[in-house]
Amino acid sequence: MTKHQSSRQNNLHIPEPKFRPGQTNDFAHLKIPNVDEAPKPAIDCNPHNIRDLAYGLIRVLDDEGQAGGAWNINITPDILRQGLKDMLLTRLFDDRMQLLHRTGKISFYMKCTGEEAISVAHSLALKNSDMVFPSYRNQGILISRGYPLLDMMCQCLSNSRDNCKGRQLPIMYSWKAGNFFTISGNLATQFSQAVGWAMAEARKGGNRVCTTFVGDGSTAEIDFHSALTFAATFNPPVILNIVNNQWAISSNQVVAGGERTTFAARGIGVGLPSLRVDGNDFLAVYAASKWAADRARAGYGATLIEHFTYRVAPHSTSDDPSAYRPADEDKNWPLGDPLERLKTHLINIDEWSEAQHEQLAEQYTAEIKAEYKQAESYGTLTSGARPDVSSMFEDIFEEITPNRIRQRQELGL
Amino acid sequence: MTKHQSSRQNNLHIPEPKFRPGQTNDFAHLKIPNVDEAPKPAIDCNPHNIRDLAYGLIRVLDDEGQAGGAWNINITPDILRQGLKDMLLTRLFDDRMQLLHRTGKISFYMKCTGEEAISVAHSLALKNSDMVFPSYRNQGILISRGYPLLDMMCQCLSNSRDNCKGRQLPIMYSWKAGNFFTISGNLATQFSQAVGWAMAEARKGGNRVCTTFVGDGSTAEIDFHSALTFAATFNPPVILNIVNNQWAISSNQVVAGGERTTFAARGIGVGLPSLRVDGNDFLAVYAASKWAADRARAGYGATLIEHFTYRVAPHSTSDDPSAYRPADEDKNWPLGDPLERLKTHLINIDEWSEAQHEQLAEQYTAEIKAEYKQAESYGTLTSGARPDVSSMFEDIFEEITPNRIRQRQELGL
Amino acid sequence: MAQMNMLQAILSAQKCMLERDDNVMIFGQDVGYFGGVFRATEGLQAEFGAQRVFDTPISENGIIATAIGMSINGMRPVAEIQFSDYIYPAFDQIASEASRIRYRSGGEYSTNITIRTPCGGGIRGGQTHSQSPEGIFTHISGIKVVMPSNPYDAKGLLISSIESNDPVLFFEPKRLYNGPFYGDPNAPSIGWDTHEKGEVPEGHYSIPLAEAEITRTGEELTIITYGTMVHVVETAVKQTGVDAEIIDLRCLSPIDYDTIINSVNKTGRCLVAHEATKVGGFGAEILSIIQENCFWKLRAPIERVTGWDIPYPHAFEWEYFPVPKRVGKAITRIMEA
Amino acid sequence: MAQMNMLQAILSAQKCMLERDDNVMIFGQDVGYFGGVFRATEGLQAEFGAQRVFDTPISENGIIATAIGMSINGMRPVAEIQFSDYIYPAFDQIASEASRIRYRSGGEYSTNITIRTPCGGGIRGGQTHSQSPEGIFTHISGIKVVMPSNPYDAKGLLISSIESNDPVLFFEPKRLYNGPFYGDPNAPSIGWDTHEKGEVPEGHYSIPLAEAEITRTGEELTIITYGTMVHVVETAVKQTGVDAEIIDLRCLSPIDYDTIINSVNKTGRCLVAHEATKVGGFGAEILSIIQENCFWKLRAPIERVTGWDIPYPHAFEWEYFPVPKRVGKAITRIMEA
Ligand SMILES: Cc1ncc(C[n+]2csc(CCOP(=O)(O)OP(=O)(O)O)c2C)c(N)n1
Ligand SMILES: Cc1ncc(C[n+]2csc(CCOP(=O)(O)OP(=O)(O)O)c2C)c(N)n1
Ligand SMILES: [Mg+2]
Ligand SMILES: [Mg+2]
Repeated sequence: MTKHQSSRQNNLHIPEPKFRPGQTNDFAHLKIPNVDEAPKPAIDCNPHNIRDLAYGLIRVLDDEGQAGGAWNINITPDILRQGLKDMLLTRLFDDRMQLLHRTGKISFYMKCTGEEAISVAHSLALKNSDMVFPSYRNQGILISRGYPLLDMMCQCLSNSRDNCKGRQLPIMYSWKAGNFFTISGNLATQFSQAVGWAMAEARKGGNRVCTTFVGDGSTAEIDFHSALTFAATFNPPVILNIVNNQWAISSNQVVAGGERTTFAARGIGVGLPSLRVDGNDFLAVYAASKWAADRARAGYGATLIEHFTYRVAPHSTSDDPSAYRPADEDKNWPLGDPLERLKTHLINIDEWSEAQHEQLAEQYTAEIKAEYKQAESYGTLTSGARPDVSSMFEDIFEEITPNRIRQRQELGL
Repeated sequence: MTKHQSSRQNNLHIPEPKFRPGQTNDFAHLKIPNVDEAPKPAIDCNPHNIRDLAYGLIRVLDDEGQAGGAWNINITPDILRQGLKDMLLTRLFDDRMQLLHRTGKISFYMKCTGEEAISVAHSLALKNSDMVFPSYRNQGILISRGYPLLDMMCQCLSNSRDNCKGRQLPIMYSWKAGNFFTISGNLATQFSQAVGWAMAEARKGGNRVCTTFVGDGSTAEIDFHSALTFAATFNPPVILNIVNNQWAISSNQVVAGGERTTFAARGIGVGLPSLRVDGNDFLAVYAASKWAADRARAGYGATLIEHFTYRVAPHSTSDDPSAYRPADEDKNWPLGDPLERLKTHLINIDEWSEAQHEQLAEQYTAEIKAEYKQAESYGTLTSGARPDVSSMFEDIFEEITPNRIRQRQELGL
Repeated sequence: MAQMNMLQAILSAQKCMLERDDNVMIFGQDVGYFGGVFRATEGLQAEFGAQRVFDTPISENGIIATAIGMSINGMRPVAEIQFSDYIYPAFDQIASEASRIRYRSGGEYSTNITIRTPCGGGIRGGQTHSQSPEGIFTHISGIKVVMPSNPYDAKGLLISSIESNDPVLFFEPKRLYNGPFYGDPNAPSIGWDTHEKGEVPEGHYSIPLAEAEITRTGEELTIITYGTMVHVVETAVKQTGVDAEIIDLRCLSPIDYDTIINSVNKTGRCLVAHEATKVGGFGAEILSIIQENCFWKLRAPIERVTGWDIPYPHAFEWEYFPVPKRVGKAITRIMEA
Repeated sequence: MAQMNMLQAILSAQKCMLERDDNVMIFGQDVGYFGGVFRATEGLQAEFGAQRVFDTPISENGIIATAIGMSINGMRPVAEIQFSDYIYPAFDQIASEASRIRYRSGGEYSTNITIRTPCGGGIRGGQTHSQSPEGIFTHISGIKVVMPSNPYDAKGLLISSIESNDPVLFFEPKRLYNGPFYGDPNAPSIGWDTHEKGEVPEGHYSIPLAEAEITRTGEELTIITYGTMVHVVETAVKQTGVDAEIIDLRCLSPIDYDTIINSVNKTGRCLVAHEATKVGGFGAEILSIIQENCFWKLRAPIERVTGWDIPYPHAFEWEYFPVPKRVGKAITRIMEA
């Protein structure tokens, strides 16, 4: 993972992923530690004594789907099953929405395939009253917290029932009742805002935790630095999650500085406790998230977590990854599929079966279909009912201003 | 230097310096390592193996003024003497300019008292052909590189000989012939620009090095992050210097995150080799700077250096530090005065004497006085010759535009 | 009523809001223990504690971003940007976030942050301590832009800004902090005790945003201005002897259309004055509004007197500043047209 | 001459400059191996190598800052900002640095960076992939602002921008990348081969910055516009049958005063059209220039047809966009005034 440029040639170093289309990435360069390698410190530890955790990889599920190691906190089967269900629903929902885009029903979509464990396990490890400042790939949190699929679909359709009133691109959800902040199209801006939210919580003496997410590529943005700086200075109850899914559209994580060190190390730079977690291991993500949430709730402040994973899907429906990475790269990804791994584990411990899984998948598929039918009855971007056109002049300020009233009239509304 | 907040009270943590006006700061909390504690790695080392250097303190001169330890690279007495001279001239120049401000001759000034070793030793360790993207407290580099005092004074006076044509506040120097970039009033913007300069140098296969400076407080700015990110990704021949002088106007370095870890650790966050140096130790600064420059020139890329020092002077002529810090804090600063320390060392090794020192001080004082007399003959901000008023409409673009020609005419010029 | 200069009025507004609303939090560079480089928050930390009034790292971006986050958690943050010249690192959080949260969330979320920042020249601050960037922000839908010209308005408008549930950018013309400035840098400085608006109630009061004030009624010419230029224009009017109506906008966004349109419809002549550079400045918008709404009443071209289209040069501060003489010349041109 | 769409023309300009000047370097998010999300740098890395064409971290601030630094070391950087909606994190480096380096250093240093960035709506991009922020930048002294409306101009202006020793912000109306857009989203798309400006020389040529083009001569009304709206206005003119003179500004800063003033002095009527929001937009500056210079020739109020003062709403893209009908109504109003 770290490579030292030893060339004495005075040339500009341009980082490149090791493999491009036409080649095969066997990920032989990735050292995957065993589940028993990472120690689990107490939540009141001194962050300086746990720096190694930023350079290793916290894992609980081994390759056979057995749980072990210090981070195995014996999550109840109920929670594990819930996690599997939420991940499955997330994946099936994504698949369906992607399909709708192909058929022209929605204008845009972004899947989180392969990354479901991160959102779902994190969500279950926290309380629903905890605040989320999400990125655009956290649909798993919405689903795990029970945001109705119908609401998600209506947002994606920009129809008459879209709570964003047709103003946002699909998937830019906002769910205030669920403590889920309005998603921004501008990368990383939520990361620093989350720190402010947590500062207010600390000042109030409340015990809610704030969590926020950013991609590997987005760690380069200015708000990432503001978030870490303010988190280090004011140490509020915030969890700063980096989802390192190896890619940022066409740019490999080496372009974001991933060549030299881990993303978890960014936290070391400002003295924050920093964990690096197998993001495809539901049990590991859950344990790490819970550790961070417990710390925050107990008043020990901020934690940074790098979730190490792989973006299996294209960046978005506007993207075709075959132009920049090996076609089968995701197949060779050594950390596997988070759903499969959790399913295997649950079957191993006799808490789940292939049959149950199949049945649940069928049930979800039917549910999604039914919900979509209902969603379409509220219109789509191009047909049927739409949000009230005149509402587009509202919500600039609390009260509409004279120029906007005039413009609304000009439009004949 | 690192403190873990162990309070379980859910309150916003507001970092505060340990001592305020009326109290005495004995700096008992500072652990000052011995000169033999920091190892000196080879320039082609793997940055990951030298992380400890970011948490220690590279020192060469001990409290008795004896040189020792791995970083003692046996700098020639000639260079040491040159360093002492340049530091002395810098200090005397600062004192004189400060005085001029008191008498109302210049509108603003910023001293670097106590920090002279950083600019001067760094400057002497690099080549004059190396490029500097300075902060506003690097007058020592200008003086060490031989920028005429007359030019500096004329800039400070905004007079008819000011090469910035009266457009900039005093001390915002620009010296292209000396490879010294125009100083910006906007904090930290130069830090990321420097990385770009070095990227171009790498691309050209040149062997010049770029160096840049930022204060402890300014590490919080967005450009600090851009600089580190791009330096980590493209690894160009750049030296990223943080001058941790404990204060940022009235804010102690704890407000910039200095409570939790060192500023050198910021470099660890992105995997850069990072040194933490006794900034009041000329020999240590020189050795660390040379190590970084050698690395850069040999093609090993970027290095970060934290210079640990103390801002003895007020922030600027607009500032009165007695309002926010103990009056005698600088007297208790355990790393001493860089001039005194180097002088003692040179006297110890029989390369200098008190008498020589006194004589040189007198000579410089006279020189400064004479130069100032000449400078005033070119005018001051409020009297005598001024830059050409009509020139204020120029240099927006390479060629003046019609609206600005019209505005110049409107002004009757 | 008490005598206050503009700094005291601004301090008083913040104190008043800290007392009335426990959710008010005040922060920025050097605003805590020290009380701000202009002393606009002096004593507030001592009185209200460091949980509510504190120093931040030197990151304008982080200051605004965390302010937004705090507001989402129920606070009413008042953030200081030390000089408006240094607001640009926070530009994205202002333009893409604060201004759009209410809109993009369909009204679910909103932010109420107030950003205080000193602006304008006349204190020998050079090109990075003298800017008037208000025009840039007026082009952004979703942020209110306020600039008072005297202590009374400053306090009333700042209280309104803090109480507003919308984000507000509150510009403070620093040349007016200690006294009115009538445009002659060589005249002895005078204090706000010489000006009726230096009388400021100690308690709570507010001035609605988006209400301009006619500071002088007149029949021959309308002069629309704000900030420091309100006083400079007053001098020019005295010097030229024209019966001008002077409008102090106070709030640029939203703007008080009625007051300016009614006045120009009455006078038929108009001058717009601001300290900011001309091209693309807010003067262009004012001029356009009048042109669009008062065209048939206009008897002469509207003119703009502004800072030149260059940075504020340290040595040529008073050649740059739109001094009364320049305003007067424009008045004469308009009256003679 | 070759047939090119606007993307091909922009690619061709960059290729041409990479060939002619070894100091040209091209970089930005996804511009290297992949060739840009709009494919505007496709094949350049393969041809010129990764030392000259490469991907950067996702930091608009870092992209512009390092571009400036490279330029100080003799390079001629061409940086892409993926969408102009995302330029704000770089605002400080543009407004405080690129625009001021020449000035503040008394002319010792200067930067020649070119910033390419797609702008405008009409591709269902929602509020963060549709903005037209050019007006904000025209208020900043020291940065040139360019926006072409067709392939021929795009190439010639981009070459001039890269060759310029001043910093240039080069806006590319993304709705025009593949073909002219006449304002009807439901009409079948057509390519640039239907337009005479789709004929583009393969080699080097340049179009001076600050020269507007009269794309249609006329006697009754002057319409001043730029970017996508050039074609939309053309439709409205056809529909209304007015003998309008259409001016495509091409370069907003510096602006071509003579062309617009002469035209309005001739026609006595004027309409300004842009896609950006109205308040404080560049239209206000154009309108002000005309008001100040052509007052006595004006026979009707100048009007602005612009985007509404709101973010670009995803579902109401075409209600937001200044469609030909809105332009036509304004034309009629002006002609009937
Ligand atoms: C400020 C800003 N710059 C650029 C973009 C365009 N953009 C959208 S997603 C993306 C890649 C982000 O990659 P990463 O952070 O790794 O997240 P991932 O998509 O992998 O989850 C880019 C460049 C944007 N939305 N905002
Ligand atoms: C962007 C920006 N924000 C704020 C300021 C005002 N300011 C000037 S110096 C300074 C303190 C800087 O402290 P530090 O970085 O520690 O450097 P030092 O003065 O100690 O050398 C501040 C806040 C500025 N010049 N630019
Ligand atoms: Mg990614
Ligand atoms: Mg400092």
